[in-house]
Amino acid sequence: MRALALLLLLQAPLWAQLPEGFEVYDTPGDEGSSALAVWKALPKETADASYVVWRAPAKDGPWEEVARFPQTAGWKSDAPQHFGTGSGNKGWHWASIPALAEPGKPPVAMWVKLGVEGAGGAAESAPAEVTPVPNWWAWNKLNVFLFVVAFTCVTFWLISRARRDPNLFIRRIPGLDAMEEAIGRATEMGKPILYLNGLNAMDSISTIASTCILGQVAKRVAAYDTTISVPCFDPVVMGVSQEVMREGFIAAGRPDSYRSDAAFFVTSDQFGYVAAVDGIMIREKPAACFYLGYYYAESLLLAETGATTGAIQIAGTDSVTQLPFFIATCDYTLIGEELYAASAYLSREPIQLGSLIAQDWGKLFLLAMILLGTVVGSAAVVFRAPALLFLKDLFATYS
Amino acid sequence: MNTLPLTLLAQEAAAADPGFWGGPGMQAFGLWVAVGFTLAIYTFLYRDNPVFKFAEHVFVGVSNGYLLCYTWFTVVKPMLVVPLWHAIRPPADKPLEANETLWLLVPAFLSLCMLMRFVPKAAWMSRWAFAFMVGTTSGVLIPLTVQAQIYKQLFPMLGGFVSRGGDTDAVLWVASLKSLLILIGVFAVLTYFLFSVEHKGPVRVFARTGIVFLMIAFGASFGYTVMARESLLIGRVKFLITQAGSEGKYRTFAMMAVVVALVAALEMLRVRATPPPAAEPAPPEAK
Amino acid sequence: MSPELKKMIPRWTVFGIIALAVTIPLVVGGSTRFPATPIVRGVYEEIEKLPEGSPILISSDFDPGSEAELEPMMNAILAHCWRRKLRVVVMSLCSANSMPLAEELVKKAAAEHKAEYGRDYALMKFLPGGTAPILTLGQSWSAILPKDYYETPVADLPAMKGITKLTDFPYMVCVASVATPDYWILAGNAKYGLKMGMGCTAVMATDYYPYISTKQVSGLIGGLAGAAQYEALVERPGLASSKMPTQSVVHVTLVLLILAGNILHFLTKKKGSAA
Amino acid sequence: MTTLKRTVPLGIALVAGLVLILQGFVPHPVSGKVLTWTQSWVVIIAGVSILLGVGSLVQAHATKIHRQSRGWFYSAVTLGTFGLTALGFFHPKGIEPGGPLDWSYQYVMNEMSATMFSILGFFIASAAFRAFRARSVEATLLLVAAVIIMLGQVPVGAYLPGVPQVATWVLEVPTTAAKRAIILGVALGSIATALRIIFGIERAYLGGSE
Repeated sequence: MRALALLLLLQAPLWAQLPEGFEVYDTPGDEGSSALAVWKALPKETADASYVVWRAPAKDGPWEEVARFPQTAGWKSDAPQHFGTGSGNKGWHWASIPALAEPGKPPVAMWVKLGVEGAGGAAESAPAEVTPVPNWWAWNKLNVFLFVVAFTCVTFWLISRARRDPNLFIRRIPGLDAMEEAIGRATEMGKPILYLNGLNAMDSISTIASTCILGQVAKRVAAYDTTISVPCFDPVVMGVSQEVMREGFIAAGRPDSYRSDAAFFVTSDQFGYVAAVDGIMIREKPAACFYLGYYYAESLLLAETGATTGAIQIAGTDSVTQLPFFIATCDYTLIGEELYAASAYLSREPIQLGSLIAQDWGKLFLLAMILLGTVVGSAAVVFRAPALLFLKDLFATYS
Repeated sequence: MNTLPLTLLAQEAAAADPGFWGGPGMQAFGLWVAVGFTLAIYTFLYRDNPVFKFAEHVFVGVSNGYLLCYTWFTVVKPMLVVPLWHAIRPPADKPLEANETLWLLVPAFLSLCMLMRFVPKAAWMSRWAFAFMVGTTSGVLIPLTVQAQIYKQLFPMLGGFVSRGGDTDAVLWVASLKSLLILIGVFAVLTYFLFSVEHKGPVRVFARTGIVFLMIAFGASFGYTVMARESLLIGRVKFLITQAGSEGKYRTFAMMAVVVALVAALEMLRVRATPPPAAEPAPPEAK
Repeated sequence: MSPELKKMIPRWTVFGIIALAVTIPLVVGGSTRFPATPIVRGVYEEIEKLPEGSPILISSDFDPGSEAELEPMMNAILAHCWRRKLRVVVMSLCSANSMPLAEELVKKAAAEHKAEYGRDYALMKFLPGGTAPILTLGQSWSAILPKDYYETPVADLPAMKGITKLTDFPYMVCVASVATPDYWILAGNAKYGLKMGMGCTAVMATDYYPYISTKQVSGLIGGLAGAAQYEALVERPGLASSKMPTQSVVHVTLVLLILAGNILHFLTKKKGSAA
Repeated sequence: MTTLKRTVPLGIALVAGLVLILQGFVPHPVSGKVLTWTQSWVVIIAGVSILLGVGSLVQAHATKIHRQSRGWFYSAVTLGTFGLTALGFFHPKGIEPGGPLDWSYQYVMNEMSATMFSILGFFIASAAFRAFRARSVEATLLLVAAVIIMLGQVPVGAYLPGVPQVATWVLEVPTTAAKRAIILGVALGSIATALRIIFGIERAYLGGSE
């Protein structure tokens, strides 16, 4: 049987055709770990026949197979990270060839050849040389880079505008107005305020935002002469909270009433923390509980316990999963980015408000894109004009 | 946790030397402790009481002790102390890669800065470490967020809402309508979040629509979570049930009797000790 | 009775009803089957597609608190992987407690499937730091995980053969009770193009629906219901399926409680307005 | 002194931030190394800082015991159990199975965590009972969506006509839309906050604005 197959193979006229446009080049925008091979599809391709790609350290071998797939697979359009989403991808195949050099070691040249294998026979292309080199710039992330640059510029421009004209309009955020009220109420009742920073570490934007708000809260707490306690989940956050509060008390002109043990560490175990904080709530009966930052499952354990003590509860989180629980149990809830806006809103500093408006510009840009995309994109489908899908190309992320 | 992993652990422990802590004695004792603390925590459902308070304080103490050791064994020792020690005294079989290890002096220095918080006069040095942590996070986050959150979420909305399919490649009305509603929803909710525009006129209409979408979404997430929360409760109740039978040496019943008796006794003491609540001024009612 | 205690009565009633609704069906017992949705199939089919002997990465990102919800899911996925003869590599980004738990669960499942440590699966150490370790693993596996959970060099493990960086895994599943799927999506998928599926607690599931429509995540197993569906797919009814009757009772009870609450609310309101 | 206290940290944040933004666009292995290193440094610093937390804890409870203030007995419980657990450090097995640390993790921490977590099963019910009242249009929407999804989640729901379909629709359309919008907003907000930090506009974390 094997002999027969061999015979057939030998007898078969070698009309296995080689594809056109075979080309090998260094993968752009990578760390030098691979090269790309591309070639045009054959006029007749079947799932039984395969493309094979080999690599070798020298022109005459030894050859090592690095890719093999049926002719009906491996399209350029499957790999927008290398080739984009343009219509030029039609009818082209590609393969990625791993570099010979170890990661981080100097680049090494290699030879690559393409083969066709199928019932009709086999054929191989002439080898081509390529050296995968590490690149210094990821051009496929240009759209991301431009967004970052543009957003930074807009932010700075709006900040400088805000400096010139500090009377910026910011709509009311009821949850933040209520904070002031809650602090006042705590003062009247002579009861403490409980402030939680969330469960993320200092390297989370929500926690950073929360400590910034704590600074503003501390100023008011100092001015009203109320007590505040900040049980912390993370030791670094505790340190930052202490710094922030100290400065808040200094800014309010009452450095002497600042107690460094107002922010204290509980434990970094999620439910140990909850048990302890719930205990504090039940025993100290704070007049107001602020939950600002990132929360996990403990949100409801905290807020529901707080609700039974009769405290005013104000929450703010960008943790989408926990928002429903805060909404159900708290008096006010800052939703998502309102948390980030809070510090700017409370501080009323023009610089901060300027960057808040930059967020709005970002949203307006997104709204415009969605609107444009809806109109143009729908037209593309209705009138069967794929060229109109250009917006998708602009915002595609190639990773 | 149910009994299966414990029996499995027991087999394994038998293969290796179980030692005192892995031995059957400590295991059985552990289960008594586990059942006791489980019930003690549940007394919080009744109200705050000394039994819960005791469990809570044990919880905080044990978790801190464990986490301190854990961090040492998994982070500080292998990532900082051992490499630095090897830089001072290279082990015989490993030549020193000095230039790489010496970089560890940076986190070592910043860690020291952090610990300066213990010295009130030099506490400000911790700001250097704060700045490093906060700065690096912010930097890493910016490109990633644009790419993975903004662009990736925006992308599917740029192809319009009309979709075609089927044998005739006709417009799929139901799917298209669904996509259109999603688009309207995203548009409305984003409008609701605008800070610098007053919610008046057409903005108000969109913002109100946004709230409708938000409320449905929050309700849905709440409802969706019920199952998750109840499964945890089911898991715990299952544990108590397995420990209630003869296999579990009737631990649940025994501990339940102890915990209930303790709570009841302490409650009675408390009621006797405290004056009637009318003596306290009534706090203003929270809304 | 003091007014303070009187205020607690509705709460105690609700707690009591829930306790009964959970305990009674558990004592009675039973099991239900749940047909799979396309979203759950998204994970199943990707694993089904992997050739025999492929490595698969599982990020076991949950701690004991969520064990009850995620253990059945983890078991079903592991059963599937070993049935397909895949090499399973388990790691964790979640917390100090997550890796000991993963070890316990995986070993238990391995014993059941006769999977051998080192050959059919490997356990890695817990990596703190969110996206940071993923970013590093994408560059080089050995940079932060040169040794496995038991201090064996990774190079000595047949299960880790050919793995030098994250993308050497054709697929990964993140089973999480915390926000680690965000990290995997952000750093693993967006940065390195790692193909991934995920399983998570029901509470988190809705958050990740958008990532399914953007195809960043191939599929999602949500909570116990998802696990029950996966168990049906791998034809291995287990923990999740057996918990479904209790879930049904609790859900219906809760809906009735909400209805009762509303009726009471409107009755008292009417009384209030009439007075 | 102000330089050391204020300018240096701001400079550190600026340099670290800018370098890592650029890192995101540079695929070269050198840039990979920068990322790996800085990230592992953050892990190390966070690891060492646990001492800060423990210090704060011990100090707070020791003061309570020393002053014999109310509930000092419980502070003694915390300090005592903390000390006992930390003694496990000297056991040759460390945190490996078979040592005292693993035992206390398994039978104390693990069990109490799971129990505390499971209390949510009760709290979610009492929160729903209390908060889900059809007071306004918004509250009614919240209520109805929650009830539909609750029923759609369990096999029982499959027997109620329309419930599974409506539940899927709610998750696929309004929920997807709202979450997508929140994600977009949060993304913009976090970029804006990150920029404020890198460029020293937001410096509260260093203690105030002056």
